[in-house]
Amino acid sequence: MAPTASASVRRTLTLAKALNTGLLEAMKADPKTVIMGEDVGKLGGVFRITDGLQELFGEERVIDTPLAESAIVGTAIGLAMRGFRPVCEIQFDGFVYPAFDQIVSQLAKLHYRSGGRIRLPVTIRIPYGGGIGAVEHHSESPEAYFCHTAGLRVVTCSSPADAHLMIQQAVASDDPVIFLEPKRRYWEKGEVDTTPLADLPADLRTDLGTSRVVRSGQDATLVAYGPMVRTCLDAADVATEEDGRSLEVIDLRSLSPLDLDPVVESTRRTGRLVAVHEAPSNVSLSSEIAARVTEQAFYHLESPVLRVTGFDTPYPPARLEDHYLPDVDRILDAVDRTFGY
Amino acid sequence: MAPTASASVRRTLTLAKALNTGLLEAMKADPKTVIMGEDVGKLGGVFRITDGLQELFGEERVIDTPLAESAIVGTAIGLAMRGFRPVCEIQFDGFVYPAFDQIVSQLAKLHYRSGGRIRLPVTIRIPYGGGIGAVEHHSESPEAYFCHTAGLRVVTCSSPADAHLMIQQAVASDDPVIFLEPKRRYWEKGEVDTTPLADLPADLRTDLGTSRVVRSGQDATLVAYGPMVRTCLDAADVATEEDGRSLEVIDLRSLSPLDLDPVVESTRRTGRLVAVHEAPSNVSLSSEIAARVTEQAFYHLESPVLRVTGFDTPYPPARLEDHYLPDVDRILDAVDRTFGY
Amino acid sequence: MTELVQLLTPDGRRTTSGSGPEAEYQAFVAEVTDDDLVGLLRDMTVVRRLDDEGTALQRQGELSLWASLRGQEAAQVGSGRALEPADMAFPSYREHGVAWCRGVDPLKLFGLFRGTSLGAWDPAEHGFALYAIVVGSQTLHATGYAMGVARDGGEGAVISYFGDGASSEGDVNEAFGWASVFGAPLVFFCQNNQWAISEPYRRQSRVPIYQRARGFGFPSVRVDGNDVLATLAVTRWALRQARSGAGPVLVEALTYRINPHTTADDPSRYRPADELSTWRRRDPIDRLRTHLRARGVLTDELEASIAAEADSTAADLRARCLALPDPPGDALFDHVQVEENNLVAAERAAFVSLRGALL
Amino acid sequence: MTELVQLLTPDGRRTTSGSGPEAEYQAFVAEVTDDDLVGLLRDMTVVRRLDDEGTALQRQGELSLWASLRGQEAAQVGSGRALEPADMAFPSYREHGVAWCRGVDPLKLFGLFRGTSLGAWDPAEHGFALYAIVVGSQTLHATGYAMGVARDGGEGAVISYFGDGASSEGDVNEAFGWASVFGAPLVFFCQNNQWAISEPYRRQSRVPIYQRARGFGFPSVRVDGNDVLATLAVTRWALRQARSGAGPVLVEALTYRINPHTTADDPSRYRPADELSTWRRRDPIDRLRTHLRARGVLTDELEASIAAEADSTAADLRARCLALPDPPGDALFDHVQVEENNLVAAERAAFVSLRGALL
Ligand SMILES: Cc1ncc(C[n+]2csc(CCOP(=O)(O)OP(=O)(O)O)c2C)c(N)n1
Ligand SMILES: Cc1ncc(C[n+]2csc(CCOP(=O)(O)OP(=O)(O)O)c2C)c(N)n1
Ligand SMILES: [Mg+2]
Ligand SMILES: [Mg+2]
Repeated sequence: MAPTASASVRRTLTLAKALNTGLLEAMKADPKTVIMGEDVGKLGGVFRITDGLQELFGEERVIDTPLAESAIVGTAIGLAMRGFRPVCEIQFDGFVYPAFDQIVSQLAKLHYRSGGRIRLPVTIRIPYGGGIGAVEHHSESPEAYFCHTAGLRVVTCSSPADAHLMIQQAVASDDPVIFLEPKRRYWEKGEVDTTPLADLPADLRTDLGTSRVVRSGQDATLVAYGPMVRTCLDAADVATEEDGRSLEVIDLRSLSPLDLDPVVESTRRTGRLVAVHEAPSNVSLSSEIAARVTEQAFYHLESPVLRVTGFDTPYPPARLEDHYLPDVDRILDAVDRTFGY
Repeated sequence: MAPTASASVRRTLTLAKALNTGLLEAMKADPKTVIMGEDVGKLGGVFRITDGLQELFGEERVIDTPLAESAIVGTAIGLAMRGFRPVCEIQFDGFVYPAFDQIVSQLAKLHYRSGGRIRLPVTIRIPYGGGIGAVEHHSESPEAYFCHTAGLRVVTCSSPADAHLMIQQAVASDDPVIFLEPKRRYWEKGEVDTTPLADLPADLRTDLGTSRVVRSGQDATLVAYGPMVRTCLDAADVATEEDGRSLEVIDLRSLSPLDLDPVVESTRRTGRLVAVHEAPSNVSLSSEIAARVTEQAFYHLESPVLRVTGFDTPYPPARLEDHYLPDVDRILDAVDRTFGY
Repeated sequence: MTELVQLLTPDGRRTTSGSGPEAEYQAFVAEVTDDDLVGLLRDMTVVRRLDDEGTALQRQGELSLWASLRGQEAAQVGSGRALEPADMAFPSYREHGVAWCRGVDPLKLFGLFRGTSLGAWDPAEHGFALYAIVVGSQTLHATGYAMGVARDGGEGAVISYFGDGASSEGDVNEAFGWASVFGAPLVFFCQNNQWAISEPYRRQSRVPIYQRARGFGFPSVRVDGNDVLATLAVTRWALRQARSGAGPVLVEALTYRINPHTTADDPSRYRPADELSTWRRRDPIDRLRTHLRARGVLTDELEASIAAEADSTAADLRARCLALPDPPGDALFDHVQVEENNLVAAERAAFVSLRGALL
Repeated sequence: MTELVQLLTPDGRRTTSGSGPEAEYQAFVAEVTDDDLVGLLRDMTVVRRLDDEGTALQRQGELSLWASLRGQEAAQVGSGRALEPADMAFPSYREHGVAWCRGVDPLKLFGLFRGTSLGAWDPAEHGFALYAIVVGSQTLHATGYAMGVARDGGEGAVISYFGDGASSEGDVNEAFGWASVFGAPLVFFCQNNQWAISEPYRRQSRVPIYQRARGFGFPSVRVDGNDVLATLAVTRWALRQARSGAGPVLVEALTYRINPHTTADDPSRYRPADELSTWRRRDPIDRLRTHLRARGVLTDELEASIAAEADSTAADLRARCLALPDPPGDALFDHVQVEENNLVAAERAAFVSLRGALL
């Protein structure tokens, strides 16, 4: 599947292909954009997200790197200081940790340290999350580590349309962005507006930081991101059918900074909030959401904010992951419990 | 200051000296205990925590390592697999990140992955936190990263007595322990019971996981750990004097797993909780505390749990750190706000 | 090409012990008998058969992934059989042949790729650590373990496997530095199978990888990794060096990954077809077979019996793999820590009460 | 000792351009005039004076820490003066002498150690990156920057400073690998000052550090880092190599950290006193001074004028340092990100409303 040229049309794409197309647009939009990572060139990445791009843009702009994650991020910083706009691929979530120092101590801080003189428009793409039956270190959800780190933007997409839009916004951003790709949703299809970023209205060009209500409801609110948005939508369907409950579902999209206003607003209306993610609960995004929404919607809560997350264990072997990952049952159980307070 | 022999007496020691003495006991208690890190030998560590130990136990047991943090942790894992009990020193908080993969993907997971066959009694000592006017990367509070990681115990001490006891408990633990040392409190003095761990009653030998009420009060609860316990006690003093308010102060001691029962119990009584730490707020320990205490004390809360933390910026230059770090004013302001709900 | 130790030529002739880089290593296989060689042939044949079974089971949906070692049988069996019982091996994720030599039930490897466990064997029992998927991480564990051996007066040496790709990782280079400075009894064994997924090894290094050791001040050697005898000899030599207290040695075994990186990979996207055919002609099993045929040791009968043994081992393994049960759901809460963790305990309780019926 | 490039002997004699490792480098300083040498002496003298001022200001509580370069003036000025305006330098945290050569106002270095900023100069303006305290991290930035230079057709080369201790870090070795594979126009400049805080350099490597490059397939050289002329020559050679497209070069400058690691350190705990006295006799400034005295170039008068210049620069710097204001409290919220971050904005607002009176 070679990348196709830009055109302002609606197309039905998989999330993976939407990312591929979005990256193609980003490469066209700025000749300083370079893609780098393990196997991103000839192979097009193990998930084919960069498929065809080396053919189009050459080895100087789509760089197959040695196997060294700290160097992928560290050299991207250097390239950015030289005026490039690197898009790094970390092959799987579990392989980002060797690059941790370069991300949290270098990439995240140089703008601040330099009093704003240095800008590091580096995007770090990471396929993340479980549910694909993989071997160890291939199903991690590391977002909490990055969200706790000042100086990084952390975003994730849940649909092909957002994948296409947000990857372009991320690459266009002058801040370092951790771009998390919900790998179990790579093959889900959806309609995508393939208008290149530059041709979109200004508010769409720069709304990388906003969350979005993806389903309206009155009885309780579910907040999720990335791979769990679909699961929450499924849960909302079941809740309507089986319990006659109307659940609102909010897709965070930006994990840091958080755009909690829609969540607070919704929770004030419904009085009940359940936060859902795959990552373990301890010191996680759902902790933060619970803490902040409680502070802002204190008098409106009928129940404490409840959390449905991966358990606080290492990611288990694949044959147990269905037990580990939040699913419709666990989400609806939590919704039930919010009605029990 | 050469380490002195064990004796079951009360002595007034600095927190640094209490750690040194505790390590001495740990080295005596098990000949498989080895200390390793940069400058831990002849120099005795940049804070002198391992002072005199190489002289006593030799270069085979107190190992000056090359300058490579990933290797400090990675080889400690190998040593532990061979039956040793390594105590690693990371020189400063900001230098632990190059070892992040070895900590979160290796050290934290091997017990689980091996179905319990492998035990890794590795202690990683990290001086942490700000307030000493240091240059960059020397004032970080990285605890959230470790608390979010399943498989690690994370503990910190706030007094010389706890320093002496907890470092021995950490070394004796068969689990990997991240042992955070509040560097700005190294020079504070306190009374220490220097009874070696083995001679203590069983409940004291194994209470590494418990939190503790360090000051009783009725009107509101402060929860903190490490360097901020002293600051909270100071705040409680001021609150009594100036506002006539009686604040309860709880020292968490164990950051993962958390022992929240005393906090929940206290909060149910006072109806108000303020969580305090130096680390930034976003996706932090105080998020977790707020989320969980709210869930368990929902009907008793007069106000949402409030948080007083470092700001969500990189650690600022030293001349600004007094503005950055939580202090008595900011804590009492939060307490005031809990009364405003 | 740079110096390369070879004791069996690609067409199965035994090199003589005269001059050349070989001379030094001949002594280490001087006592290898024809029976021993047949044993090595049997190992390689069985291991290849098991590996094929892994690929087949993956195709049938019984394993979620398989990382094939095809082409690397000699590198793995040659080095694996050089190990003594007291030695300790730290594999990456493709060392099924070494696992075989260390007596690990292949079913336990299949369990990993099936997703029923994360490491079901006892490293201490077999002198074979768990597989390491984070590339390079295991070399530091091996270094620490070897430092421990030196400290507790143990007899064994340690061997750490890693790939050409891994040689770029910081961890591997930190391990080189430490092992050298501490004189650890450690053999770094790099299987240079020419590829790290889609990247050729010249993307990792502009000089042959064995030369890396020079920069850290310890000896290294490049061996023909498709020559099981040379690999055996060189690894024995390296292990003896390590045991002698002289510090680490780096062995680069030049070999080739015949199959895709894993069953999820498609090498047609990046690998020239002629390269594959060149390397097929250097097949490690064929080489030893030709040699033993020429010596008259390997009869049709013997070969058939080896094949039968391989088949029955594979059939047995397949049957046991199909029967491998999923662990009970709440097993996911086991062994998070040695001491009980209150959060995990609470989660387990909630899980059991919600899912109780399903378990 | 291993080969060491020296163009001025410790007693100030100029080596001839005959044979030996020197021959190759003589050409790079063939056009250096006496005036140029006086310029180098001036640089080194001023830099030492500023460094002493840093130590003094720390003692007086005006800086919270100071990392002295004493003993390393030749390594820094020699390499720093080899750089062209278009070149880019990536320092660690002790390169005050290089900063001087790059035109960075020393006040900005003092601001770092005083705690009023985290990096107040413009890296692009000076071709001098911010200080890097996480040991070794900067070598990767330098590598990426150099890859960028190669990609955008820039003229400059890049130089990355690091210490003997840093050579153990994974990042530094990853940088060696990358720079080599990508042929980056980069000079790795290791100041081997023999110590990493309390650890002697043989704890980092059992062979001289310059040999590390061999393992990665690129050239390296060891230079007498207390010989400013040799350092200038070797660095010029290395930069030319890098610019030529031949890829990276590693220069190890053998020198010595005369002072404690920082003002917080106490070397009496770990360092033999005679080592210090040996190295004091190899003082880099004395060496050039002796040479210029012998040539009759350096008169008492000239020397006094250099000293006066150093003193007045230092006095001016001290005055400006004492006057360095603390930033306003809410400056801590500046420049977290380019785009506004709503959490930081809210925190700033709360801070200002609580502390408003104090700011
Ligand atoms: C730290 C890390 N980064 C990336 C990966 C993904 N990955 C798995 S295997 C592999 C290539 C390894 O190549 P090599 O070391 O040559 O070993 P081989 O697979 O050829 O045996 C990569 C990039 C990983 N497992 N770990
Ligand atoms: C990653 C990291 N680990 C530890 C430290 C603490 N530290 C600061 S300087 C230093 C020694 C550095 O030695 P070397 O590289 O030789 O440079 P020198 O100080 O001699 O100039 C150490 C261990 C650090 N800054 N960064
Ligand atoms: Mg390979
Ligand atoms: Mg040094």
